[in-house]
Amino acid sequence: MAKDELKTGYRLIGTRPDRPDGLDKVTGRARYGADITAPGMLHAAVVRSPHAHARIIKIDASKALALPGVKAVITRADFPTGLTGEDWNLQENTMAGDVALYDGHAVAAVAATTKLLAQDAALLIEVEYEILPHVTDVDAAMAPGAPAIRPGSADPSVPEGMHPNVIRYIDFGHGDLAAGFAAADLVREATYKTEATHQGYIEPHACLGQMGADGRGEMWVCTQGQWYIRRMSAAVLGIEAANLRVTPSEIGGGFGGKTTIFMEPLSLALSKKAGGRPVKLVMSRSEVFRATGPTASTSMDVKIGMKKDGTITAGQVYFRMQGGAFPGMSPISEALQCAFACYDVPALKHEAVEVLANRPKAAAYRAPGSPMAAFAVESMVDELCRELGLDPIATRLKNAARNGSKSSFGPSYNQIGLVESLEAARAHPNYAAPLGPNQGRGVASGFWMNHGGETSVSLAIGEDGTVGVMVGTPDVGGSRASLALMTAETLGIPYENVRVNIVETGALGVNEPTHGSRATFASGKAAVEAARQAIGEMCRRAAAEWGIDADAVEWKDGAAHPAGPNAGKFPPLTIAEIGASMGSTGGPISGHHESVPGGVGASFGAHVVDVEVDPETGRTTVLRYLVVQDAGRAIHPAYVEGQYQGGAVQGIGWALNEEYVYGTDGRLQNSIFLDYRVPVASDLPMIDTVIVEVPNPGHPYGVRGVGETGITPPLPAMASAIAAATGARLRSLPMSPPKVLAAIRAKGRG
Amino acid sequence: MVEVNLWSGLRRLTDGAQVVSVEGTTLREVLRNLAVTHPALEPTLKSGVSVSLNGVIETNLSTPISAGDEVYLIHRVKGG
Amino acid sequence: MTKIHVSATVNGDPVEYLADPRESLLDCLRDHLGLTGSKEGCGTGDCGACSVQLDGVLVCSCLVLGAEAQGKKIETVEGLSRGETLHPLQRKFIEHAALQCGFCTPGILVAAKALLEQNPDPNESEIRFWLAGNLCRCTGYDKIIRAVQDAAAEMRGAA
Amino acid sequence: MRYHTPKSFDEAAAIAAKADGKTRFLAGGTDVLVQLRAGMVTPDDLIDIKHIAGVSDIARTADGGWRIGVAVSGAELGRHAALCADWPGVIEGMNLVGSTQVQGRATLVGNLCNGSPAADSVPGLIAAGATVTVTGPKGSREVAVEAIPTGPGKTVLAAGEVISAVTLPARGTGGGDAYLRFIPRTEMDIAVVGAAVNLRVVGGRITEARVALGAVAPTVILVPEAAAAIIGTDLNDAALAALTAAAEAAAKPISDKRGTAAFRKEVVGVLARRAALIAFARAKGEAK
Repeated sequence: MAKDELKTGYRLIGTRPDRPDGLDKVTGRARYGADITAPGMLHAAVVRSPHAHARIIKIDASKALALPGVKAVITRADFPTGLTGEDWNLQENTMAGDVALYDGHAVAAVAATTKLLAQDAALLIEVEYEILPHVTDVDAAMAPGAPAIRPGSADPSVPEGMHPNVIRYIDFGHGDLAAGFAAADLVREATYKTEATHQGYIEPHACLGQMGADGRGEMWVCTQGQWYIRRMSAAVLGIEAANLRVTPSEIGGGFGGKTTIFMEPLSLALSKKAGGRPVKLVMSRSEVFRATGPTASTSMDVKIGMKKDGTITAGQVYFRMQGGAFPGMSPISEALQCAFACYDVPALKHEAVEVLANRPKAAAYRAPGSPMAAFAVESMVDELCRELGLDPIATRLKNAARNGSKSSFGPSYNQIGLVESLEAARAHPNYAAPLGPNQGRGVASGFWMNHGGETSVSLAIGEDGTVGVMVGTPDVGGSRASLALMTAETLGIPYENVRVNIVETGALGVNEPTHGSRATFASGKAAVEAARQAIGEMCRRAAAEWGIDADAVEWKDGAAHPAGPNAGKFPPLTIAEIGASMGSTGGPISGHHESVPGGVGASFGAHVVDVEVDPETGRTTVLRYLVVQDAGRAIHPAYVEGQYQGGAVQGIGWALNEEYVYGTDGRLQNSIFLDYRVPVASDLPMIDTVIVEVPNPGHPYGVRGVGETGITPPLPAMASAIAAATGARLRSLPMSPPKVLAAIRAKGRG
Repeated sequence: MVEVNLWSGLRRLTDGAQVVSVEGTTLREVLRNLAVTHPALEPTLKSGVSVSLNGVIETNLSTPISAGDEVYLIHRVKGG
Repeated sequence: MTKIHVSATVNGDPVEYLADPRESLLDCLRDHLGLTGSKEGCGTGDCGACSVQLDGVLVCSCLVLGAEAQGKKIETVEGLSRGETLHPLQRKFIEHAALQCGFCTPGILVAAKALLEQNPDPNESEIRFWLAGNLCRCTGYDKIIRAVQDAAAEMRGAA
Repeated sequence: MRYHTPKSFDEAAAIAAKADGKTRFLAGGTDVLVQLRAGMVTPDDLIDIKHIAGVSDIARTADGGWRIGVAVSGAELGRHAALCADWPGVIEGMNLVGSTQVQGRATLVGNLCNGSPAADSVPGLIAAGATVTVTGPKGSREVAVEAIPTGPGKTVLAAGEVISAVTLPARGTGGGDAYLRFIPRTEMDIAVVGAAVNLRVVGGRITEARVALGAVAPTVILVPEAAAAIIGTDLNDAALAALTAAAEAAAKPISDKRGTAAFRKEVVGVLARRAALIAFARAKGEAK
């Protein structure tokens, strides 16, 4: 697509129509995971390990099975053996084998005729454990003497001499590091830590599974990706993917946490054992916190050199990240890729290790790895700016990654909007707002690479010229609206004439989930291509009708027109007319596109926050908050703003109060929303937004994903604002009041 | 010859080389030849890598490539 | 366990159900009456997704026993609209894009309605504190607050 | 689980006295249902006391105090203008419990009987000198609120005993009270620290005071030393410093998921001082 086609004079793109699923969602009609029922349905409950690390000696379900109405109990013995690699890990996490690896690890499950009966039966399943030593902290897990959680699981990349809990090592970099640090006027290094957080979607995981003795099954489930659920469930249960049909319900938030399986195969296994009766399984909130996929927790060393004029001469990071008792779940690659992505630095060295600990198997959470990396690097950049008396935005602009500059992780950047975002942040009135006593301002930038992924979209013209679009990416935040806008724009028809349907696994080719900020980018790109294909066919129908060459027909404003005077004089044939006659002109008209779209547009943003800190209690109040981010092109600006605001507030929560708190017994102590403190409405001001548009040449309408970057800058921006307000730099998240107060007191003494 | 930049995890499969030169006029040929010259890379290439061609993620294996193009194999990263 | 026969009024309609004494009103609404608009996000009164009005009082239906509803009037999200006419809050939530996943939306709509019944002109802070028990993880609350303000303004104009 | 709806406190006490399993009284249910849901406590007998006559009433007592029914919700208390004018500290404590939704159900007595040292309504009640009526198989007695909790989750109530009313003393002239708590967010948290101050001012000087602290000991504590620090003063800086020191000295907190001991000890002094200033201003009619 040539750049000049990225025009701004769109009819629909950039407008803010009502979302197609709005009515269902404000009336309570929309059906989420737990809202689905089926005739003959049973209810399931899961028995979970109360220990962080324990050998399972014996499971006795006889008392449970003796209860009238209890239909099936399953343990790991009911699953196929012989799985390897990630399939084995998924199975192991679905149901513990010999050893329970974390507090909350499933060890048995039961299906019964009512929810209460299933819960009663679960309490009657007796599990005998031999408690093993455990470790939950990332640094402790790699220290000498820490219990080895899965000895022998380290991959060959790990340098010799490291603890067996260190299972992966990566490193990359460029330039002459020593020369870079030598050229700096100021070199600082420090260690930063972040605690694990949870996506905190309000809808607990829920599914309804049915599987017969023939291994054919169906599932209704709240998920970001029905094909992922299908593939993973089939692998865990040893059935063929095509025999499992997975239908996504509406989804009550995911943020990455619903891109994988946790308990879904249990419903199928229970159903099979209960003679094929459908089994509903809904997690409690406590189960969600204990046994789904929080983020990694981290410990990160950062060293940066800067000249007096703000030029960054060299940077070095060493990240340690634990993502639970399962390999591959700590986003070390992502974190390193993001660490210096906003900067053009002559010499960089990145290293990271993945570490096992007795915690649940981490899952993706909005820009996985990037917020932690930003906390470390952006905080250190701010520390240097403060020490050298430099403006944080000017310094970032001085070192900013630009079009064509070599990225910190290798490839050159194409068209990117970091500079534009920083400039918009600097120009915003929030950046000049006066600050009072105990108030401070923080700035940070953020990055996410974004993702294309396997994509398959179909589109069909109706008999009245309206259009149905089938997509495979569940709508987590308004993507039906953005996809309908792009489709209608392309076809030249009203927005209301397009209906976007999220379909089940039997209806399309494989789609990756709604993750990686890809739904509007990838499904959108495919929907546009599918629409163009349908336009081609409609032009051919018109050409045949008029007896001219298809090349002589052009499509505009929802109708086929003769392309210029030489093509002949015919009145336009509208999409409605073509649709009405298609049964007699060659049959149904549809468009289809499938690809793994390239041309992904990288995403950059800059945040500015003002806080006030109570010097006597350490409590932080957010006074104003600004999100600036490059959207490429905002298809439905209201939902783009929504992504910015939601991401920023999740980041604020991560910065201030959210954390997994483990006791010395390795049990999670705060598995309810009372104690896992996500931001509430009264904690926040309005979240100001600026949508920067540097169109992505890799998308027909210039879209770059907007979902993830917004969670990245708040962590360091909040830390820098608190430092500005108090003079105390916090290098450990969350910056909860006890820690802030202690830091203020330590500064007073020091 | 096309210079292919590898991410660090692949280096132990290429005897430490971070940049390897490979024959090929399309992305497909380059990846195929890479697996021939460095057989240890084959499983990783098969399981899926992202290719950055001149700063843009390229998924069309038939895309022509010539000497001087910037080619990076990068870890496939998805997101939340 | 002996179940308890309960007669109540839900969204103006007489209903009857048999409640296990351990079941919450939310369980009864969802599982016995098929009113799945009210959601369970936590089961501990911390998220507000199950908000309903019980004899006009805003409560978490997960913190009310089904048995306690005997003789009571219950209003849920399903009762907000009148026939085809949406409540102004419902319209404004759509117009302002005040929902993303929509899971917290029923509870927030019910809570906001209860607010406007007793305070037709709440300021931003009053709305934020009233809704502090309704968690939303998608929106950052900004557009929710604006939608409530706009609906309140429209309702004041209409009154 | 059996669900009972007695029509009198005597009947309620009789059911409880006869029960041989776990018994819980149900008023607002905002703790009982959470415990039931979490599988922490599944009572064999659940006794709903909301069907008893008078439990939803707020009435003036003969001596000018207040008698509050055990099923009166926080929201109802907050709407009672005369009660709020007399005891703003007590009511603001209760109104900090939970969300708007929880306020529609939660009660003073429920908050008290849950036995939490962090209960937001309890410091205010204790500072106010409130009492509760305990009804049991042997009749009723009046007990000071500070005597009810005996430890986390524990109360002095014997099997078959139920609290049947709360009584606040007459406010009198020159009185003011206030409650402050510390939480990391603005709402929805359990108090990390709480402090209530109730005092009387005559001629610009404090003549009476009671200070109660929450979440710094196994129960909410009444701290006479903190009160003594401000009695006889005009709440000058020296008095405030003495109050702060006394509150800190009385605090014997633990470190847990909600806060560290050091943090609690320091902040309880801050809150006691701030609450005293508010109570003082209220007593002098300078604040609501």
